[in-house]
Amino acid sequence: MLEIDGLIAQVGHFRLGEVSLAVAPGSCHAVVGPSGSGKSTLLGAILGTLPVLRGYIRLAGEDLTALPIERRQIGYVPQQLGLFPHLSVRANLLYSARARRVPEPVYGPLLARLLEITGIGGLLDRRIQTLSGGERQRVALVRALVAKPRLVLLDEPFSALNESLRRELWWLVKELQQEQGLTVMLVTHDLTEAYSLADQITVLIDGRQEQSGDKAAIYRRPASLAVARFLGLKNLFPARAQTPGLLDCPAFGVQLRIKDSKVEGEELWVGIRAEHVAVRRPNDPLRPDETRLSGYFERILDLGDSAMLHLRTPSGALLEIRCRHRLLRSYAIQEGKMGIVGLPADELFVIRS
Amino acid sequence: MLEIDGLIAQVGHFRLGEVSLAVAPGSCHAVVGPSGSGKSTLLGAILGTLPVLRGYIRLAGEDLTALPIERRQIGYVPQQLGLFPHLSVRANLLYSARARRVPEPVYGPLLARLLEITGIGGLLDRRIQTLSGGERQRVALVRALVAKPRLVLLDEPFSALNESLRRELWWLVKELQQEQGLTVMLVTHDLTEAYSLADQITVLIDGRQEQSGDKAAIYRRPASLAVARFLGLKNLFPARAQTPGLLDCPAFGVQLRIKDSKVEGEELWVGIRAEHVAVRRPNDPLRPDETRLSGYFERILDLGDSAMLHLRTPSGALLEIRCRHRLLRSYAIQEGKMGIVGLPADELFVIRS
Amino acid sequence: MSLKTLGFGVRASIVAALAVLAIYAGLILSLLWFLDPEILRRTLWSARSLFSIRLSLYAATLVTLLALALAIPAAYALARYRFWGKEATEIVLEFPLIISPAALGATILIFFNNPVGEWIQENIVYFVFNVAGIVLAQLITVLGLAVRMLKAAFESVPPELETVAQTLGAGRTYAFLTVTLPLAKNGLLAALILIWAKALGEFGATLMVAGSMAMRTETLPIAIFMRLSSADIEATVALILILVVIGLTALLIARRLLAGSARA
Amino acid sequence: MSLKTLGFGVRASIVAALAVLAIYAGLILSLLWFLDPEILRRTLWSARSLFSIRLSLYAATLVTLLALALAIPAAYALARYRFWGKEATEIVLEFPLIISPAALGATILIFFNNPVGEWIQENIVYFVFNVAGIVLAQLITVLGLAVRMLKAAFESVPPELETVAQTLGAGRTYAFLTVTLPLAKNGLLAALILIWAKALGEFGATLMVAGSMAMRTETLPIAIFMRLSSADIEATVALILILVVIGLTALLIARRLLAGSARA
Repeated sequence: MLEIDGLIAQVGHFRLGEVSLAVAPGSCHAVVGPSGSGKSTLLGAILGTLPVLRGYIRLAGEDLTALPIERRQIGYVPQQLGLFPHLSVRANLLYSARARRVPEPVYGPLLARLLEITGIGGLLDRRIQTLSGGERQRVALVRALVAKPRLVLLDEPFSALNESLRRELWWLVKELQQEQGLTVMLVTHDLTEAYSLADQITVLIDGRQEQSGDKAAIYRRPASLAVARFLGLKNLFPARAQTPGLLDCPAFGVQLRIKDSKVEGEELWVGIRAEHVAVRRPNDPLRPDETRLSGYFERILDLGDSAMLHLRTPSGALLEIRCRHRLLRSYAIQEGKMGIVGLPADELFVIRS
Repeated sequence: MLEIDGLIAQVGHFRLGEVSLAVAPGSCHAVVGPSGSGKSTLLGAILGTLPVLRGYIRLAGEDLTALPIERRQIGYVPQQLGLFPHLSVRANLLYSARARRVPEPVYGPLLARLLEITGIGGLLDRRIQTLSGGERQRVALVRALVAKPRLVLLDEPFSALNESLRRELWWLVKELQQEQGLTVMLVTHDLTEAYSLADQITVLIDGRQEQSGDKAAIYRRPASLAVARFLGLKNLFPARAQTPGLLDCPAFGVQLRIKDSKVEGEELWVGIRAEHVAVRRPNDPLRPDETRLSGYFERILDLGDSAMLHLRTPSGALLEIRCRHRLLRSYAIQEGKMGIVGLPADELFVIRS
Repeated sequence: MSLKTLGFGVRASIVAALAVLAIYAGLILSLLWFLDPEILRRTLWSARSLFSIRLSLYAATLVTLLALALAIPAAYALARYRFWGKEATEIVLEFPLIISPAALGATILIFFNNPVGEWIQENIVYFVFNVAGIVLAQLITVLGLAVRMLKAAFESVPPELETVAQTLGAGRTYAFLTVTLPLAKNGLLAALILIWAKALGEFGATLMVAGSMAMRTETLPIAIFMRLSSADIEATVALILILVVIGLTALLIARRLLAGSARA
Repeated sequence: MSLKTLGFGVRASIVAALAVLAIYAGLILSLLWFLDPEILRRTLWSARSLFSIRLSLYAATLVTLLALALAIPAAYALARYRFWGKEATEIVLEFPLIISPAALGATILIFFNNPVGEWIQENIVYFVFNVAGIVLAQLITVLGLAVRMLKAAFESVPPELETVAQTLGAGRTYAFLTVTLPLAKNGLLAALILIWAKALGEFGATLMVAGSMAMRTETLPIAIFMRLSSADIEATVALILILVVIGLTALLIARRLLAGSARA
């Protein structure tokens, strides 16, 4: 169990604070944010390479800030992996055992199991330079895990790999985490990676902890405009709460049906994910749980399996829509043509401004 | 019109060849491939920074290899953008006009229009260092376009941006390309970028031109195992053509229904995209145009809006499936549980080995 | 790192670094013991000192200009092109750093004793024990450094920027003048200053080629040698301080310029 | 680029680079004009030359060991930590590169004329006009370079590797010995060789502090100076060639080591 409470840390003029979060044993917590958001500062504070100005970092109830790095028992896989290029794969993997004088019978079974899961048993006598990118990742993971860390810190470890290899390693990390019951903190700017691996997500922006919570919650209900923008949501419009279940949205010149009722008169932002906007045909029956909008398709980006559409409404607002590629033909969607879409009430989310 | 015919180029020990492709006027051609595939060598040959060993590069009928770089009239936006840090935005944009002594009345209207589309008119007196990443991209684009290039070469120009900004710039490039009728060659390792911007795609792997053609064709019908693997396709299995419309696939121990008929007895590979595998319920009616497989879900990666599933068949084969997140609940899909999927005959593609 | 983890090894290594600082700073400061303002003034204003200062400034400036004229194109070629003899040239550039200035100066002197050297001396310029010899000795000593520094300055400009300039219609020369040169400016200025200071302080090679002749080939370092030989400590201190002040100023300006170019 | 686009400017710059090569190579080769194998043999085997060679090798080796002992911890501190006086130390390291060796040597000599220096000479070691003076002069001359080179060697090892070693349970010293030192090895060896060669060729400071006394403080560079002063050209050439061969060998070994460490 990692607990961070009211943490403030500073590097030069950059200040990170206050951060409070907890990582439950055996779970994976992703810290996401754009570059310069404070991800690596947070990481340095946990790791022990940066001083903590205020607040606590506790691991299994023990105050980490009093311990030197080598006694924190944290497994660390940095972005560049940190493999020792002058040592063989075997010597890399046994580095912690030799540093701590752990005898073979103690680490042997775990090492054997990790080699088996990751499939790198055949690489032991190779030099680091001769390994492929994916092999290096596996060696770095095993090296960190064989030291039996109480917490595993992954700092964008897959960013140098191509997409297909990256996805393969996600599966592997997931498997390792479940089998070994690892407590993992993953730092990444890749949202897909965070969604794939994490149970909980913390969003850092400009050194502030903007949102922490279940990944589904962050996906569906961003807590602030900054988070929504970081998540790549383009469909964000100012609105004002009206009668329960309705929002005044001047951008569209209509009232939007929404699920949760808001305080009347409150100034808000309303948003919807591009993939949650539903394309409709003129003769589709009206549904009580959605708001219909019409407009013309200003531009279409064909992404292979799916497509991104820009719908310009008569009021001038621009709506981004993601739909399956086959819809383009079956709904006869073309640039410059008119179209109708529906905004499902339960997919619209609301942000207090 | 760019025509490359039988091109061979060499850098050190790396050899690229033979490459033959054509980019129609006003269209966008993407060159994709993993790093070290020869993308930048091809680019250097077109640009004029690398010598051509053999073959032709023609632009509008003119042999480019005989021209020095400055007379090729190619607009170039490299990965690092190549903005001149000692000059203001204005001086960067006017660099080509000053180098070629083009008077203001000639370039003025085009520049004004480009500034309007890209919205960087307010940045003219700024220094490059004070611009954000997205602003720099726009300045680099406008600087290349205001010189009225016959061909625009984009070398991974968006790779330093975050996803949301990157998508915004795709829209912009698309708009510029259509309005200005640009002929564009885009070099990228990002498949989504290639699908978004290009009409035609060429896949380079290890210095070989593996496939060239319409982006839909490459998406749905990769020509070789190397291309399929580069596209991230995991579902690839050896097969043998049987009676027309059927493939023997030992990995599943069943015959697969396919659309196109193959020569009997031929050794092949059969594949399907993860998102084309359909999840079925036991009581769903059998369809004549698909093959049903059963197995258990070995692992589930929750990606927010969608999910990746690994289905292990009784024959031991592993099938990767991508489905909408909401299916997980409505189909009661859980790790370790049994499941049924369908392989639609028209989504299975075949590669000659 | 947090202060609690600052172990013995860390502190010992910092002490070692500060010891290096103390050695050099202490040496320079110890000069002040013999510093007599009246003698300093008198030494500096004497005809002999003024001659040395003028000669040193003249020679160092001429050497810097000559070195730059040859080093700018040579360094650009080394930074940008591959050609026959490139590796040999790069090795030779480090010669003056590694070979004793005495050996270098002696080599120059001996060169003028062979027929080619003799012909040059009789028909072009007479170098040995002459001001031209000072210039030549300093030039040979600093040329390698000049090329190396300018090469680093040119290498700090991404070649891609020149390619982009060419795609925008600039010829090679126009691209060099409008892109490479302005961007390498700070590095070039820093090189210029350091080369100048290095030429100003050159001793071994100058002594060999031009000898130590008062009011003739007596540059500042030679003057220090001659005054110290005649045990005129106060005057020596005065001359050393001039050189130290010039050297330190040059160093600080060059560091600022290089830091500026690293940021840009 | 294709050969067709190789313009006049490109060719002129390559010619300039090759001219630099020709100047240095030509100077060295011109020595062969006066090379008489018999005199070379006789010069090398004379008691006086053997004394110079032995003295030079002894002094340079001792200086290198002393310099490393101080420079390794100092360079590591400069490469890894922030501390009070760091910037001043880094400036001071460039002193010996920029300040005349004559001024440096004179400063050392003058230091021993102040009360502290006199006390040191009377109670610890007598430096002036002595072998200890040679060692001190060379040490002061090379120490700055030694720290700079070792700092670069340590900086080439990513600090992240030390952090990873620590997360794996290694203490700071264990991490230094098992990760930093082996990875900086090539850079350290190259520094060692270049420092040794530089000490071997030191002339100006040595001359000031230890003087030129045959069979007493006559290092190789001093011997070149003395032989040339007595117009014994053939013997001078022989001594120069020894220095050039040693310097060139050191340079080539160091370049290979540094290239190796850049690849690793």
